Amino acid sequence: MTADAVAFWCLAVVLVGSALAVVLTKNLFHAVLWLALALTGTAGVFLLLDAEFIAAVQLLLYAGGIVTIVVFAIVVTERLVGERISQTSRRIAGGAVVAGGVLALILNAVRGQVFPAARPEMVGDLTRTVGETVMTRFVLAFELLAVLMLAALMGAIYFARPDD
Amino acid sequence: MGLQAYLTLAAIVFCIGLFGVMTRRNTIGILLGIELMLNSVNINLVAFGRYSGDVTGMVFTVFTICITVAEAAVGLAIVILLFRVRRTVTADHLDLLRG
Amino acid sequence: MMEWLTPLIVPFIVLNAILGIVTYVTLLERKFAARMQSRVGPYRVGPHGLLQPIADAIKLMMKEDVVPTAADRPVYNLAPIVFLIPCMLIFATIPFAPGLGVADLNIGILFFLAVSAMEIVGLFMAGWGSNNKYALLSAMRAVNQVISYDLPFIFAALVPVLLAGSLRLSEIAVAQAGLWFVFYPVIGQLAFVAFIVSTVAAENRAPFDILEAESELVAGFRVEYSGMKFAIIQLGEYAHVVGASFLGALLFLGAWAGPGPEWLGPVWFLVKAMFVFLLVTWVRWSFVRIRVDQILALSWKALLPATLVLLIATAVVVVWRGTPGV
Amino acid sequence: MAGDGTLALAALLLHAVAFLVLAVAAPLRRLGRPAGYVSILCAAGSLAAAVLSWRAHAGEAISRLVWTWLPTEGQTLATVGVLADADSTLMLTLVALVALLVQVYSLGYLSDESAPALGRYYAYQSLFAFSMMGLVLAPNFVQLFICWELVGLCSYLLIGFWYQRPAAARAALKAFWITKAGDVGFLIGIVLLWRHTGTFDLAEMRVLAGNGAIPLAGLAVITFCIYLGAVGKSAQFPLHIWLPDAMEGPTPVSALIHAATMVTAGVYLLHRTDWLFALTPDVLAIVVWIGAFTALLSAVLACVQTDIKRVLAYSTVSQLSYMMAAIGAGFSAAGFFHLLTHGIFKALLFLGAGAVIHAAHSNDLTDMGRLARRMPQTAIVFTVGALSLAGLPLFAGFLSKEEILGAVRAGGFTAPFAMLILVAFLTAFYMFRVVFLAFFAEPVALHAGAPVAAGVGAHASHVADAGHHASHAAAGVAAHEPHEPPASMLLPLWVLALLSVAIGVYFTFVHPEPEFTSPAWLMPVAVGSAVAGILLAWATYQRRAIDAASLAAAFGPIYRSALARFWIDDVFERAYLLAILGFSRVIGWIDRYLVDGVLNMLSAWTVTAADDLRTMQSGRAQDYVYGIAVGLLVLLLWVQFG
Repeated sequence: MTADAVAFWCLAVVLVGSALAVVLTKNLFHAVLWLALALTGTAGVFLLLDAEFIAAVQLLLYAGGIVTIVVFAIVVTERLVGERISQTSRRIAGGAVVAGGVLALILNAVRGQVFPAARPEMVGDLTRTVGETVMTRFVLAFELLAVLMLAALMGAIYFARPDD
Repeated sequence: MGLQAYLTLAAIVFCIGLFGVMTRRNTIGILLGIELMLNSVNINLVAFGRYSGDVTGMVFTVFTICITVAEAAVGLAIVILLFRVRRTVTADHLDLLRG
Repeated sequence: MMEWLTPLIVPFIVLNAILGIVTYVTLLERKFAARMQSRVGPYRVGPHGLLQPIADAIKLMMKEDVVPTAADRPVYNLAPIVFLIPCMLIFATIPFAPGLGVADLNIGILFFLAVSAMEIVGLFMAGWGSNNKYALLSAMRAVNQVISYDLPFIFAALVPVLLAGSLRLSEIAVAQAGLWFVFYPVIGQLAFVAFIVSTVAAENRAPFDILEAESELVAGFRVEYSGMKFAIIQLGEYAHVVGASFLGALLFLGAWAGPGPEWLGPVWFLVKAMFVFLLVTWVRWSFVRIRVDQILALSWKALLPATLVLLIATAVVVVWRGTPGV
Repeated sequence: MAGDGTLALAALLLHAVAFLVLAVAAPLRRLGRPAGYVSILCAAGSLAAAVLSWRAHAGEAISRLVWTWLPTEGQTLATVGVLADADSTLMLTLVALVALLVQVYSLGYLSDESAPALGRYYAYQSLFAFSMMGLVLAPNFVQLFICWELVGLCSYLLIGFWYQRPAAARAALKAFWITKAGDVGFLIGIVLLWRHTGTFDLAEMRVLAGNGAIPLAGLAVITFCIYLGAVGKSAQFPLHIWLPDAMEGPTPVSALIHAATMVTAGVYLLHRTDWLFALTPDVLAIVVWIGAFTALLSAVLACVQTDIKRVLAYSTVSQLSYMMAAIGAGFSAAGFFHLLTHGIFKALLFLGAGAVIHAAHSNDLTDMGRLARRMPQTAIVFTVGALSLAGLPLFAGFLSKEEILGAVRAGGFTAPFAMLILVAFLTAFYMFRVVFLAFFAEPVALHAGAPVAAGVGAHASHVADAGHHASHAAAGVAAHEPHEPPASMLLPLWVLALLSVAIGVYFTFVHPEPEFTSPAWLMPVAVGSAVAGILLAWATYQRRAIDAASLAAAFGPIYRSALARFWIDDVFERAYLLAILGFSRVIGWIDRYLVDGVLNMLSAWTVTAADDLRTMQSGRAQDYVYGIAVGLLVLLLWVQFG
């Protein structure tokens, strides 16, 4: 087993374990912390795929940003300190069957295909290439994204404004 | 590790997220499931990009992450607003659209 | 043998050096604050109080470790560690001299920012896990403040990145061989000021220390911690400040550049970092605490637009000059 | 250094900087006057840069400074940048000059505004100046169109500056939509032209036109479409109706946007692309006829207005049509020349009118009279402007107006030429009607025996700027005394007046080389008709030797139709109502009896079916996710095993 494979298996265990914990724990706050771990694990997977830039963005925005706002939402929607927040699940059996079925069929589809086993050599600085591609080939998508972000920002402000 | 391993991992995480979205009672819990699903899609994008030697996958991962952040911000704003109006974040109670 | 040992030895040395520096930085701050208030500061333990930090550490280790009954135990216990790890990881990409660093990533500064953003998770875990109103309020305030000041901090830090044309910290340092970015006309000074202000805020230090405002919140999110866990949180906080000081020295003050032989580089770097640290400390001991809304208004209404405009102006300057670099 | 267009770019960007600073730094903007100082400072710098740039490009020198924009795979779709040559830098200087003067003037004129409103005003002003300069310097049609729309937006914002007033809000909307109607044509024209020639770039296109490489088939449609844009912006018949209503904006805005710069954009566009229009003489003939007709129509309308700003607005329409006529006749330089001189003296007239409104707290001529005693300086500069507009020798409008008349005649358009001569007479008449009524004659209201205060009160409620100053009037109507405006308003007035005279004197002695020959009788006829107009106005309104009412009666039908604005606005309204309502009726019938009939039947079935199915719709988002997941499962099964 190479170092890569070891790292992959460790990350896979962490990722799947924490993902399961996210959907199964009763304590909502703990679920969010597990999500943070899952997101950090994903950043590790990105590192394995030589995408350092994506990994950093993942940490910065997802793990730093989303986790914080989720926590915020929990605190705002529950009483500040009081009883433990617990959340229950329903239709667990049905959900498990459907999700498991989808998983099995996807895996079946993945197994049937022939994929390249080796990674092609990436030339040059990947971060720089990503940046240049964003600014040239996908500049339109990039600008649309900026508009979307603006709209989301204004929408969030609109929702969160105090009642008049 | 081949591409297959990454795809399998992403599929597992995706289905776990799907399970969470279907079963959680708390709206915030549903959002957590959605985050997991989106995250697994990102793994797919980056893995495909890396194994085909094309940066498009990574570029779109950056885009997805940004969109997800926007989605989370708006989604949580809605949750907070819902809580303010209805005093609950249990998804079952939010059924104004019932036919 | 050496091939696989080297990647372990360097981090080991760096880690211990950082721990030493962080420990003694507390003494430096106390002495500095004492001078500002016409006191002497720690003087008893060792000559001129030089052994004081060690005495403090021993004292904290000996203390009883109290866990509140109502605490969320796993979260409460994990919080100091989760808090400390990012604070130590930020040193990973800082090159202390040409070639001397743990990992000189090509996205070095982004890594720094991303990892320091993770610190908030540990902080919130501490506030939540304590199951104490003061701690939770303090953690909420901290989240508010860190979210608000992350953006100006990033924008200010991106100005040197634009000027140097690289995200790699060593290249940013090298790019200042001709002119330290703090001396870059207009842009450099403004960015440095914005950097210092947002550093002070992001470190939750006075005048932005509402999260531990002792008159309202006792001691903030660490109110329930004692003994070794308290020591770890304290260590993490100071490590973060020192890390930010190193980053400031690297981004604006030319890193290891200085007169004398090459091996003096790390020393110069340390001196500059301590200069930045003292600057932050000076602010801390000079101003009164301001209100939450003032803090937020300062960030969103003044600092954020200003740094954004500064960033755009820098981009224009760089494009105008044709090539990045001084 | 100046030869490479950098200075022109600097002139452009200074305004952009001012706008960005004011837009981003909200605290500064809310301070009001300091925001104005920032804007004025940038405008002054811009003027200096523009003048230097003009000096550098006075000859044949042309400089292009472009950056690629919208790079698509393989090629560049468009560029942004500046194209500086003699014409564009001259226009740039005019824009910079008037913008600066208007901004200085506004400090005094809008001194009653609240500080945030004033800051907003200056932000708009800077944005406008930036967009206008971008339009003037545009090297291609894309940038030109974008700036074209931007100035339209600024016009909308500034007309609606007092947006609390319904009339202003309506006028802003009207201006926006009517110019948009022309802009649609313009946009279609640009795109068609791109398909026709394969480029947006003006310089490249000009080379193509010079080589005869532009196919003529279908070109007339394209140039007509482009002309439609100019019709909207430069207020040509039948889209001229927005300009008089635009007077709801503050007077300095009218001076800058609706007299000197934005409305001339259409003329400038045609001048800029005259080599293109030269290929389609039919369209040019349309331009002349519409120009002459609009000139006459609006001159008649100007004669019956009692609102001082509306007189000037119709006069602007009339003068713009003059320029259009010259361009249509094939001598666009004459039209451009008149554009420049008109820009100076019309700005002067508007600012002068603003000073009068500022003093009299009313827009209405009947509320004024003998103001020359109270405000002699304003009277002098306003008269200078009126003389320039009438086109008397030694004043700015003289040579340019004569050039236009000569151009139209040289182009072989006899009937339009005669109409324009008549317009020259009418122009002098209505301008001096204003001069006499406002500054020299006894107040009309006193004549009629009505108290002045009642007149002020009655008009203040519905007249644009008067409302703005109504607070003054309400404070003490009876004790109110008209007075000279403050220095910040007088200074621009004097600068413009001196410039008008200087230009007039210079061109009376230094005749530029004309592109055509005019007969010797042309100048006496032109000057003579102007003088006749002035004399008629003097006799009617100063001496009252001719009774104004009987004069009106003599032209009975025309007078009455002019009072009703020739029913053009009504026609628009009716046509709009008729078309929309008629169409709606037809659609309504179809909808009610055909579509609904079928639907009612279907819906009756649907309702019963839905009642049974509605239990499926739980309203809980998760149930739907569950459904989607099951659907996905089925789909996967079908794909893999089906």
